[in-house]
Amino acid sequence: MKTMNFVISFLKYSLSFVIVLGLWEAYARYGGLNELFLPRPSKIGDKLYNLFFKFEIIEQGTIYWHFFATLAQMSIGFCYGIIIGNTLAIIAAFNETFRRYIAPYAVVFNVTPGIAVLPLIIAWFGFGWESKIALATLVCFFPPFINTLTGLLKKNDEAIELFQTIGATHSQYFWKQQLPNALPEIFAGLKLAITTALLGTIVAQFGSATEGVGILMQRFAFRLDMAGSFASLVTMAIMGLLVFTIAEVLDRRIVFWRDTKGLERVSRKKQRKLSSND
Amino acid sequence: MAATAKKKVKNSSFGQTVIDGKNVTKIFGETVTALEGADFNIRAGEFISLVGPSGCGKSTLLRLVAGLIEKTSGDLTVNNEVVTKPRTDIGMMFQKAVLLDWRTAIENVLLPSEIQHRITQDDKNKAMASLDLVGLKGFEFHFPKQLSGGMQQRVALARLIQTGANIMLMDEPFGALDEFTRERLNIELERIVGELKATTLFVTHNIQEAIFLADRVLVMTPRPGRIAKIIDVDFDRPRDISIQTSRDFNIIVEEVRDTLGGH
Amino acid sequence: MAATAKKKVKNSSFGQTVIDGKNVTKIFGETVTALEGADFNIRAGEFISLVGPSGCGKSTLLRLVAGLIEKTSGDLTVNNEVVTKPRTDIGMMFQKAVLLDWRTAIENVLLPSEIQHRITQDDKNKAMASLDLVGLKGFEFHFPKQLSGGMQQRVALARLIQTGANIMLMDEPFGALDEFTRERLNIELERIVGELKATTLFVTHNIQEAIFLADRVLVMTPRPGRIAKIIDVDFDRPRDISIQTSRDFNIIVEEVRDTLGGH
Amino acid sequence: MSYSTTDQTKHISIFKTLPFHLLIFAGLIFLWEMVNLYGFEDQIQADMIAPRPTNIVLAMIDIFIIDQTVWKHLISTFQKALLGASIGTAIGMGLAISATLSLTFRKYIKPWIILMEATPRIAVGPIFVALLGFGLWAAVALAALVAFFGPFVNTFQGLMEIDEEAEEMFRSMGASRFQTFWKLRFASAMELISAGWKLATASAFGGALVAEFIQASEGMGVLISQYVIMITMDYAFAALLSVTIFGFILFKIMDFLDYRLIFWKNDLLLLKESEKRRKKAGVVS
Amino acid sequence: GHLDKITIIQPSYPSMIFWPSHISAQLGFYEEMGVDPTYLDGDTTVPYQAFLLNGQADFAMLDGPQVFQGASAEMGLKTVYSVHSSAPEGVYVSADSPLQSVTELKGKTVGLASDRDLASLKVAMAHADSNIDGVSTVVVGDAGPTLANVFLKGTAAAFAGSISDLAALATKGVVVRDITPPSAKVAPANTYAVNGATMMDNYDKYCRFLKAYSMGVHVGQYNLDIIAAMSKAKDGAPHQWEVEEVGNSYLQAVAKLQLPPEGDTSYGLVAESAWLTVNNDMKMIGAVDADYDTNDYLSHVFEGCANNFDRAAVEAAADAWMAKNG
Ligand SMILES: Nc1ncnc2c1ncn2[C@@H]1O[C@H](COP(=O)(O)OP(=O)(O)OP(=O)(O)O)[C@@H](O)[C@H]1O
Ligand SMILES: Nc1ncnc2c1ncn2[C@@H]1O[C@H](COP(=O)(O)OP(=O)(O)OP(=O)(O)O)[C@@H](O)[C@H]1O
Ligand SMILES: [Mg+2]
Ligand SMILES: [Mg+2]
Repeated sequence: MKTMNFVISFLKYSLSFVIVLGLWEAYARYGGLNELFLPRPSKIGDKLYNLFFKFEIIEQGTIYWHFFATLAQMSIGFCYGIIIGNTLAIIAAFNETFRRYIAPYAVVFNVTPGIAVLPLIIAWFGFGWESKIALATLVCFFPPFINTLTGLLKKNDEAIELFQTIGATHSQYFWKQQLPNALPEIFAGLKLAITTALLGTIVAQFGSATEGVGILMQRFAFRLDMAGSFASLVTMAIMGLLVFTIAEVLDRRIVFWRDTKGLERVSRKKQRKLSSND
Repeated sequence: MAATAKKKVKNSSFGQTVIDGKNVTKIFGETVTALEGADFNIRAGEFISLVGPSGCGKSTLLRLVAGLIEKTSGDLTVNNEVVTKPRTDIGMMFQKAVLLDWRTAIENVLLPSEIQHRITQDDKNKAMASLDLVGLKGFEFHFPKQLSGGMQQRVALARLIQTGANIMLMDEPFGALDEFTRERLNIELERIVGELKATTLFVTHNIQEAIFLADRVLVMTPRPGRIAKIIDVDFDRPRDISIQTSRDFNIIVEEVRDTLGGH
Repeated sequence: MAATAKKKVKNSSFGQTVIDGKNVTKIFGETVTALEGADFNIRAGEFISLVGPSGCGKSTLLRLVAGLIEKTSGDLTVNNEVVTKPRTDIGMMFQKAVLLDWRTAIENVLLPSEIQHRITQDDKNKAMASLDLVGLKGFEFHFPKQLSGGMQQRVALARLIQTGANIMLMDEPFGALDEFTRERLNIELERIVGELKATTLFVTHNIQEAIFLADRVLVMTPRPGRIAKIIDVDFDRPRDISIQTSRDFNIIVEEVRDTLGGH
Repeated sequence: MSYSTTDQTKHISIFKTLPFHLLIFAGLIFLWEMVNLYGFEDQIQADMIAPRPTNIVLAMIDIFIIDQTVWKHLISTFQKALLGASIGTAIGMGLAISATLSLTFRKYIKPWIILMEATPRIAVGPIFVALLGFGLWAAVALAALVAFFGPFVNTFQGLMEIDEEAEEMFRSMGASRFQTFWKLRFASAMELISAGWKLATASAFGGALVAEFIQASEGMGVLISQYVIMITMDYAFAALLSVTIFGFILFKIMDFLDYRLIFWKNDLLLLKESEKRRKKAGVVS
Repeated sequence: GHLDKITIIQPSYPSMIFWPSHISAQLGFYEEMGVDPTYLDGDTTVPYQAFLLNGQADFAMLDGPQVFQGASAEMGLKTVYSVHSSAPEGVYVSADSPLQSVTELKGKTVGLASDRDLASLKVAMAHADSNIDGVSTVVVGDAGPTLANVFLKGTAAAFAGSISDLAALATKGVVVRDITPPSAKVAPANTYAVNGATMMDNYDKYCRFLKAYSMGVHVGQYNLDIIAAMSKAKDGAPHQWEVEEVGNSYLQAVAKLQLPPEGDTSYGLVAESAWLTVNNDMKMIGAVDADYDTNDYLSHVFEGCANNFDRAAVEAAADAWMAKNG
């Protein structure tokens, strides 16, 4: 029953995609489109099939290698970004001087567009993976910074008083109240950061790269293989959806207390755990 | 069983002075006098209700005793020690339940134990028992969001019991409850406090509730916050809900009203 | 001036039936029966209080009458018309004041007029008058944030008056107020309703308040929500606060309590 | 100390903090200057990778005052970004409003929005440029595409998250769907909506610059890449800094507008506004 | 009077690498010929060929590989005018590098300006009777500081890309040396191509545009010094002269690319023999898999009219300008 519902709603959602793709295909077939600009979906699909299931080699390796390279660069950049962003946020949350005088510089970084600093990044970090990771880090550290800071500063006077009356220390207060209380904001920041990190990686790959999904797009276009170029774009979208979904699932799992289903799930689990202990 | 309308000192059934305030004054900022020259002393095992209009300084008084804020002048001691910071022998319950959303009912109740030491099986048993005491058997593993407002209040009460503090400060703890649930909890609270022999300072807006629970009622008046009168309540314990319709009870109600109305 | 404890039909001082419910049932989803087989009829100019424990279906009953939700079965008419959608001759007031932060007091009061037509100078004068009526002269151009909780409630009351509705539904309107402010507003409400000759359905948790205001008290019991008893209150109007300590009053209080306690 | 009920964000006058801000800023500049002078093996390398702040300032004076080269580029980029932000905001808010008013629309638009958010938009840039032809509108379109998401998400969230009781109150007054929308939903969503505008502006700048790096004859993107190609890095930094400074100023202006627009969140403004409305109504206090 | 609009898509315009355009604009040759050129400067992933087919552009600047891609896709494009008679692309090392020939690159890393420069590297290797095996490549981009690092820090042994990318380096004390085999450089590098299907309909205005361009080339041929003066002017590429040394070094690098092969007096000729060589080179490195009939991608129809102008009058105009502005 449940799976049936899922299938139906999935079909419903897919319907609009299918209609759009169908219209596009038909329009292209009847000569309405210059395929150097926008190849028809069937050709892109065919190319995707070749890339993913026939292991077509593009210069350095298969699509999986490029996919992996991009994902790895993005993930490392993302990790650095959240470490830096969160560390700064925690320092800023605890130290007013830092928050007042140093944190505003983080805002300056945010209003500086990543693509404009790309040449500098390449000059500083070279043309290997480092520069991709560096740009991903640079563009993605801000959302975790600002969100975590907001979350940590979101204070509840009554909770503070409660912790004081039961004699909690600063660190107990931090771990047991302040941090969990900020988790929804922290996760919202991570979700923003993960797509921005991907964007940063691809911008950097456009500038100089030997491997990665970003460079494939140009490489195919250069060979006049526009279906391939668009297939790379679709691959990027797939990667985007993938990381977005992972972030979303993690968010739901960890910040379970926001929705009733999550609450019931964890509540039942804890109850079971207790009864099996006894 | 007669209630006298005069301020009188009663030394009979209670122990030594536990909370002692002399001429306690609290001024916020430079101009807001929240509490002025308050004199009060509360003895071991006594239940004191605090009533007064909004903004008269009830919460301020409680927070001073709890050591959450500092007095501006006067003397304030708890168990003969000058109050300077929060003490672990004082437990406090707030108007809102203040539960941590990410902890189940029992985990919330265990919080005070967790803060003081590693939790033991003993603590867990005690927490189960206090939840049972407030009528929440079977809801131990529910999260706050899965409980109704009244149930959340009761978790907070169980947590207060868990602290093991023998001085309890309660700031309108049942403010958000309907009268019927509130009455039930009042009876339970009377029993619990009696069992624990705890010294209690209880703030409420509800005059009936204040009198029903108290050994003495402190009536406060605003601008600036002062203690206008201290009224003894001499009904036997445990008390039955029916005393609320008795003549003696209503005489005290009138006295409280008059004191409040006089301002 | 005697209060009878029996259910009796009284045709004297009130007009025709305005709200008529027969066997009204409301089931949420498929299983939650919020209201079961409720019979009630309310006559023009009558003031009905609704009491009952949390979750017994009081708000549900009000929202059914207001046309905000649909009944599951039974008959429900207002002024002899079957209720299908919100009617403009019914005004509603909620537990929270629900004021729009970005509008001044008077702009909030004018909202119902604005919804129905372009506002005229007449509307404005009327709004000034209703604010005056609730004692907010001089605060017309304050924003909600600049008003205390009690004042906000009174703006909501003025807005209710502004609707010109002669049927008023009030869902715990003074629930968030301290007892002293609440008493003051009760007296004002009695006067206003008397002046407007409005038919009123008033939900409260406070038994004293329910009896003090009402011509009849509907006592409800939960799981499933039912009307357990309808109790007449025959004190003369205008009423003085002192009746609350009278014997007759306390007999009714006991009766309400007993009805509630029986479940 | 954050573990305390006393408010830590008390207001300190700008005159008290300014000297510290300047001091810290000067410190950072000094540090940078030192890195340039002593942190590298040779000066060419240093000037290329971390040009001296003094040179950057000279370069700024040059491009702003002496040569005035920067102005036409700055205006061009601002024009693209602001047009893009406006169009993106209009589209984002339009979609959000439609999604609020119609459940069907909401259902079918959702997967597309997620897809658009997940696709790295810089990759779509070249295709946009190709489809829309070269020139202003391609850049504006890209800026708009990048900008639309913030206003969409914020507007939607703001419009959906209203007080249920307020909504019931409107219904009980017999308000139409549009009356409820304008008098309740929109106003209560205002705070989030204006935060969305700020997001849109910031990202539109990114979009406009991407478009300029792909194609353009003027704009800050062009200017920066010209300086980078010529390896006049002090000028490149000066140009980059101009974008940052003007972006920051724009941000502050929006902050201020937002503060004025949502006056009911601020006690002081509330007081003024209340006085103003009283006067307008011709009532003397 | 009325000017016909001509749209040209080409990379990095304005730049001294296309100095004839500046001269023709400066001396009013375009206006004289009744055309008004508009440049689409695009670094887009959508191929330039597409803009000819959809009519957004009249002329596209295509390099060798692009011309053959068009031929292989049977797009019907025609290359009608040679812009650069020798390639700006090549393989470069730092002046003090021990490397003398591309054959010595085996086992070393070569930095590429972009993916496309892999082709020129392969051709260069092929002309030295070698191949790319054993040479590793990395895309380093074309940003100045990055390239400076390549040569200063030796992050790559050599750089394959356009000489124009390296012009600014001289000002940083980096002198580069070209190690491309000379035979690989003699190739029709950048050309103007048009859509074969519509070129005869636009014959007249295309002719006038190309003629005006050739007049610019002739001015440079006649007096090389004039290029510097003109490209500094408003219609030129003043941004490349913001640092005088950079401008000079850039001009040094690119000035001769525009001129016809030694001894040739006609401009823009598309020589079959040269293109056959290119076809052959491309095949050698695997970028093209067939021998194409030159008729498929070349057209000589504009060669005559592009050179049909009064050289003396052009020289006189140049002299007059120099007298006034020089
Ligand atoms: N942190 C504070 N800063 C400034 N003034 C304060 C502060 N806390 C309380 N006050 C002021 O002190 C006075 C007493 O406040 P308090 O909270 O003790 O009143 P209360 O009797 O508890 O009222 P209520 O019944 O509404 O809870 C009020 O006038 C209030 O405005
Ligand atoms: N929208 C709804 N969906 C499902 N169940 C509902 C809904 N609204 C109310 N209920 C259920 O109907 C019952 C009656 O609710 P109602 O709000 O009428 O109670 P009430 O008497 O007003 O209580 P309270 O005093 O707490 O306001 C409750 O059990 C409640 O859980
Ligand atoms: Mg208080
Ligand atoms: Mg209710």
